[in-house]
Amino acid sequence: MTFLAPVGNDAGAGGGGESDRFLPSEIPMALLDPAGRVLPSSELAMPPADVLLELYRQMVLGRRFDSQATALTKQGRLAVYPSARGQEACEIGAVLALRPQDWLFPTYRDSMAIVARGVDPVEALTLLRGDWHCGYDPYVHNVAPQCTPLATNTVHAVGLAHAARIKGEDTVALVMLGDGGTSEGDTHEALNFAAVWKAPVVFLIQNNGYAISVPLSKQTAAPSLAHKGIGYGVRSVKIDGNDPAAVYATVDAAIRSAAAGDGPVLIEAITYRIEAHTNADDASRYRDPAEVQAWLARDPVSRLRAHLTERGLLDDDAVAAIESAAEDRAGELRRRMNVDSELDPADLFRYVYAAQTPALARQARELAEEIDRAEEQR
Amino acid sequence: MTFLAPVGNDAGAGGGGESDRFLPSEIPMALLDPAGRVLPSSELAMPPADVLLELYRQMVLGRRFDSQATALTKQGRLAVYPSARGQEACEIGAVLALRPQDWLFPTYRDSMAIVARGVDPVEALTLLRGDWHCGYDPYVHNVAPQCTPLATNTVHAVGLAHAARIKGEDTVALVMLGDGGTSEGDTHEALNFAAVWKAPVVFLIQNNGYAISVPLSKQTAAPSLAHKGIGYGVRSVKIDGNDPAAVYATVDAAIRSAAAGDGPVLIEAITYRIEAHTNADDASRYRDPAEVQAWLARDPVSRLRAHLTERGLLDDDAVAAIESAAEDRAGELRRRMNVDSELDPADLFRYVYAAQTPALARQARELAEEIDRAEEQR
Amino acid sequence: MTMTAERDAVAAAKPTSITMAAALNRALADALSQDETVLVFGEDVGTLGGVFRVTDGLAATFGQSRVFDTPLAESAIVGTAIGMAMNGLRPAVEMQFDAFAYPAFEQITSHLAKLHNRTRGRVSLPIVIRIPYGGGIGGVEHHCDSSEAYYTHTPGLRVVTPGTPSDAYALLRQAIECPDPVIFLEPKRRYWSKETAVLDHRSSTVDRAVVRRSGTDVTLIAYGGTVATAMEAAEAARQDGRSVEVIDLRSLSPFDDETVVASLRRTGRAVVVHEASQFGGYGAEVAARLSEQCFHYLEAPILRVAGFDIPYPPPKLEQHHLPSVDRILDAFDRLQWEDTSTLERRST
Amino acid sequence: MTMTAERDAVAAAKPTSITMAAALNRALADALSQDETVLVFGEDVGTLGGVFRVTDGLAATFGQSRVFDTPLAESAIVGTAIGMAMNGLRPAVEMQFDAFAYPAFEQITSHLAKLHNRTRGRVSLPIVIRIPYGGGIGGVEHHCDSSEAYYTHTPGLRVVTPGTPSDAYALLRQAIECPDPVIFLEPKRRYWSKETAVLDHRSSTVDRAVVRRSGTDVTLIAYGGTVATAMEAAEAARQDGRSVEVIDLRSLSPFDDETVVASLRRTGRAVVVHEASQFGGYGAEVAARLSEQCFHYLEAPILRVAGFDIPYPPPKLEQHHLPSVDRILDAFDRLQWEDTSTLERRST
Ligand SMILES: Cc1ncc(C[n+]2csc(CCOP(=O)(O)OP(=O)(O)O)c2C)c(N)n1
Ligand SMILES: Cc1ncc(C[n+]2csc(CCOP(=O)(O)OP(=O)(O)O)c2C)c(N)n1
Ligand SMILES: [Mg+2]
Ligand SMILES: [Mg+2]
Repeated sequence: MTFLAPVGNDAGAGGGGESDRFLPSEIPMALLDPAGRVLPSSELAMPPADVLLELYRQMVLGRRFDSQATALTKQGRLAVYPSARGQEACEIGAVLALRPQDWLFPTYRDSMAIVARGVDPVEALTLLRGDWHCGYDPYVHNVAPQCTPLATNTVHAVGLAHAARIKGEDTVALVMLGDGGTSEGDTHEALNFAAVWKAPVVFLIQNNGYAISVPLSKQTAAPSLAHKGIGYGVRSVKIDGNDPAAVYATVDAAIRSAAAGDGPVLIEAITYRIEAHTNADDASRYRDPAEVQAWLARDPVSRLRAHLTERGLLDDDAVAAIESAAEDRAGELRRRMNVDSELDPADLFRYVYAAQTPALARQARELAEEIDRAEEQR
Repeated sequence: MTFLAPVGNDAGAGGGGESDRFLPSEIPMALLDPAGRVLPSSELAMPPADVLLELYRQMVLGRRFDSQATALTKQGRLAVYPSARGQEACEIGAVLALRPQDWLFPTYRDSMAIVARGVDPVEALTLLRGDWHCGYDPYVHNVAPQCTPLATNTVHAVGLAHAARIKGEDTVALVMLGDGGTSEGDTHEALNFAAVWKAPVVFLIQNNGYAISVPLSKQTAAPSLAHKGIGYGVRSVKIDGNDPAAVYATVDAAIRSAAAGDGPVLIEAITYRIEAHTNADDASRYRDPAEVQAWLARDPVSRLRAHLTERGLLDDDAVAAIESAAEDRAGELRRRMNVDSELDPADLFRYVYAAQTPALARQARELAEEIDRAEEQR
Repeated sequence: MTMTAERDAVAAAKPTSITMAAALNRALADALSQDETVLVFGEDVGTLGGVFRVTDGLAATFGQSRVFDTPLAESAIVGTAIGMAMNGLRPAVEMQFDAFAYPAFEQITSHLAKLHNRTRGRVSLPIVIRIPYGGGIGGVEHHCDSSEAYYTHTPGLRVVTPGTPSDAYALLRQAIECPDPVIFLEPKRRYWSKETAVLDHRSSTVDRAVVRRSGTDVTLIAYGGTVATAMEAAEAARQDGRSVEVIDLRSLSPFDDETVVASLRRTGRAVVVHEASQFGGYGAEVAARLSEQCFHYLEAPILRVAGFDIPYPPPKLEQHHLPSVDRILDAFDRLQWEDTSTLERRST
Repeated sequence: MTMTAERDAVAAAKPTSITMAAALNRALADALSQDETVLVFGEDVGTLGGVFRVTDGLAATFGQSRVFDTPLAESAIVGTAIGMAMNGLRPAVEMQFDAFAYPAFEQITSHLAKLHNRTRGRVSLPIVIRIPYGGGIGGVEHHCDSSEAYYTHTPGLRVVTPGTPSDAYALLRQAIECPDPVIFLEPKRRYWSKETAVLDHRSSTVDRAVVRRSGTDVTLIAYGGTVATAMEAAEAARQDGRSVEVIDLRSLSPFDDETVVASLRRTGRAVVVHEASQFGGYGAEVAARLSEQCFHYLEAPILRVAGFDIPYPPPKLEQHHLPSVDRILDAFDRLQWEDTSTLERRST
């Protein structure tokens, strides 16, 4: 039954023969079990000891940063904060696997990743503090602004990566999205463009089981989110997103292969958000505390600590030192965030266009006069 | 490595185990080879003789309708016409498999399908004639208006089908789209909603190898378009779209299974458009005439004729009778289309809202007066 | 359903203190209970009851087949609503925030607005798209857009926005009963504002503006979130000796020329106020059509008090962007009062 | 590149007869050859040269890595253009028809328009989105929309539309050079209109309106597809003894107040003409801002000659919808000429 083959239209191209290389494994790939024990026969390469130690250190710093940010919402120092507690393996594992020239396209939830990439924490929190929409210069650490409209950053990542290829630069773009974000049309369009263009992009889905209150079962009926890849000809991997070693190893391999010209990779990392969607959310309305408990037993930080301790790479002193460094940074962050930020209302009119239009100049003047008048009246 | 299973979050649900049932066969399924010979060991059930005969008859009528419509563009009787010549197996096979209560959601290219469904050909051509945006009452034959913005009808079909289920009605929606249309975000969202809702929808992709000038290789890097299904948990089939028996059998089975509550089905039918994209297009700019020749050898109409003749179900007289009926209908259509349509400009204001607003009533009056004045001046 | 209706009638007769969010919730509940073709769906509207709790409790009361969470895709939410309406249902869907309705823009403009017209009236789409809009709640980027101008410029859509809890109830009930698609804009910063009122949706009509306060010197035109600001400004202006008539448009499209023109012909001066950027904003249409219809009655140009022509500001700067009482009072001052005597009144 | 530039300079100096489509093609070709960061992509723009042939031959000349066909998805076309611009390229992308840009609406409003502002100017998006817009070519539904009001109400975007072939060349070159995102609206029914002109993009600036014809009695404001209609109307009005000044706006956002206000203060009367529906259309902004700035100079209200408030009509009825010369002349007649003497001129 080969009659379709010889015809020139490439409509019959492909065929299921090579399908398998696009499909994820049945069971999420992992390197460490929840107790930190090395799992046998994984396809993944265990990262070297120094990387594991750095992963651990950054996860501890990240978690402390995250809890500090949540605390700052209670003190009214942040407008809102979406915590990534429980997702540290993804946040840190992915970022550490990036090379300096690579780009990170984070979402609102990925402040931890941004800080791990080197962005100043106060600049990282500028958005959530309510000072400005993005506080850092994207070009300093190759970090795009945090993206709020879901999945819209996926196409940006594809464009940036494709541009790098056109320019002959060795740059990979890593874009983060959630399980909910996979339902948006942009995700589909991005995967498709990336595959057709063979753009060096890594899509990292942090499947934390919920889109605000909506559980995965209402989000998709697919065997897994990683199964979407084959529909675009994108190689896909499903991993244990609470295993920092697995996240690092997978993203690292994906970046190498994307950089080598083998096209995009889709990674589904199974994880869980321990806190509510944001400080403003009430998770008790839609999930059982027992579920949270079960996931606490799979904690990524203690998993890696157990592994490193077992291997003799980490002792109590080192753990304490890292924790104290995290504490110092948190204190420093608290101190800096407690200083009222100085904002210039004229900024509202400064960056709308490259050069201020006459109309905006006039509006800026009007506002300045209004503010002056109001101050005089005080 | 079962540690992910017991956790309450359904994030780990599914798994590749059942993946296979979602994937299409490697080679397009078919019942008849291009010469009309029955292929062995197909998974599809050969339709009964009367259905095959009706398929043949409708394909001949459809093709003649199609060529008449193309001719009408040359005489300025149609604003534009996108021909489906070569795609008759899909157009007719799909429609004949529909039950009366089912709905058809066609595109601009599917006039032939609409007519086969029972819509008056002049009403079917109202859009392309430039008289109105849709000429038929969708509720008479359960045919949605022809859809121009690509893939936007996929979500309508899902909504209609889901509504039927909510209301306890036994209705399946069949939505047609092209290979190009699969790249739009709406297709993805529709497949996902349909799967999550288990809505009785059949998605029929007519993969004719081109989206205007863009070949499939620039549209997707997937093994096949049918491979998209698994990413939503939608069962998918790839068929020879120039085999009318296969199209009928596949759509028929899909409708039964969707109606039985087994959820949506995605069908990729591999076919080819023989004419240019529309009469306004110049296909020589982007494809080789040899390619067209190769596909002519796989013609769906002669394929079924050969099969029926071989089985003694059709003889020269019957063929001639069908052709003459087709000729009569074409003549009738020509005659009716050559009568100038009477259009009432007041219609422009009649259907914008259920009840005309005062502003629109005023605008309608203004236009009527303007037309009167212009006529007086003549 | 008779019993429910009776109970409703009794409940409705008694004035109660209610927030706008609760009034909207009541409207949805009453519509769901009185018409079994009404459906409510969207992101987080089921189990959670919506991020603003407007759909709180509805899934529990009416079941998951009538009030449910969808996957996260706005185009599909609107698109499937269209399919459902084609099949006889009346979906009232929610877009979680204003800017998150943009992915549905094609479905809204190319289908929702046009399908009735496309089919010469054979297909009706009695769909309500609820959109919490506007700022003033300290929301970060994309959570505070005012996009009424996009929708009001799209023929085939009705666009409605309530300024008070009782209107929220009445207008939402009427929007759900309306055979046309309705973009229902909920001024999110008024969700928690209270009013003591009888909830009733028969006493006013959705497409008429309402005079919220009578006055003789200037007509102040507001809608949605700016109605309360306008009322405050009118009160403050009274202390300056100016009598301000406040009109709450309620229906942005169609526009109620009659009510507004009558007011302006009496006062001779008008200010229109909205949060959205001024350039190409809804106030432009108001000013343009009133200037045309009331040309000879105008003592001063119609002024617009609107947001600046900038992306919505971050939370800590939004107070500079939002139309304030002061800014409205300033606009009053610019209405050329001193010139009145020196100018011929142009009314004939 | 020096050689090309020289050849261009020579070619440019000689007036040639050219259609708007060809002028746009030339602009793209010249931009591609003079700046290697310029890219052209979209649906069918490569091999086919675009459905209107505006990109004809560019893929062959500049190669598939700079001029290429994309998969069929407008949101991704704009979204990837954003990513490319973040990485130093200057994409000039095509939306095949006006209504088919709506799937990209979220990318346009939430990112393209805002990213520069979001990052305090650190990220620039020098992107041009070419959109063939408007009707008059007998196109079926969705192929004839005029959606300038959606874009002009979106701060952060520039919106430009040429009325003549030479402007098409100049404005597109300038749009591509512009550091801001530009929505470039091409009046598709003027694609084949010809002009004998020197193509040059340094002699005029994209954000200034141009007086296409001087006059003293009334200012007729047009843009894009209605410029030619306006010129015809002005000529016809001359025969009625009326001297019409025609202004071609070119840049819809920002708006060139200076040029237009100066004209209107001289003439005292204005008509603005566009194809898009009147309600909430771009003409509303023009009328509103001019009424405010020229209040004391106005002899009559500013009138709008625009499309009706209906979905774009089918081909056989579109002539009733489109602003015609007659309709513009009618509007002139309604400019209250007879009242002039009885009214005090309000200018001081
Ligand atoms: C286009 C769009 N629609 C809706 C929202 C509102 N919203 C913000 S977060 C969220 C849930 C996202 O879930 P997921 O993608 O799983 O990411 P997570 O929050 O779990 O990290 C929603 C609906 C949005 N930001 N953008
Ligand atoms: C949203 C949208 N974008 C662009 C177009 C313009 N357009 C009309 S048909 C077409 C190609 C469609 O190709 P395909 O889906 O394969 O269907 P076919 O024409 O081959 O039947 C394009 C780009 C459109 N109709 N809608
Ligand atoms: Mg999630
Ligand atoms: Mg095709």
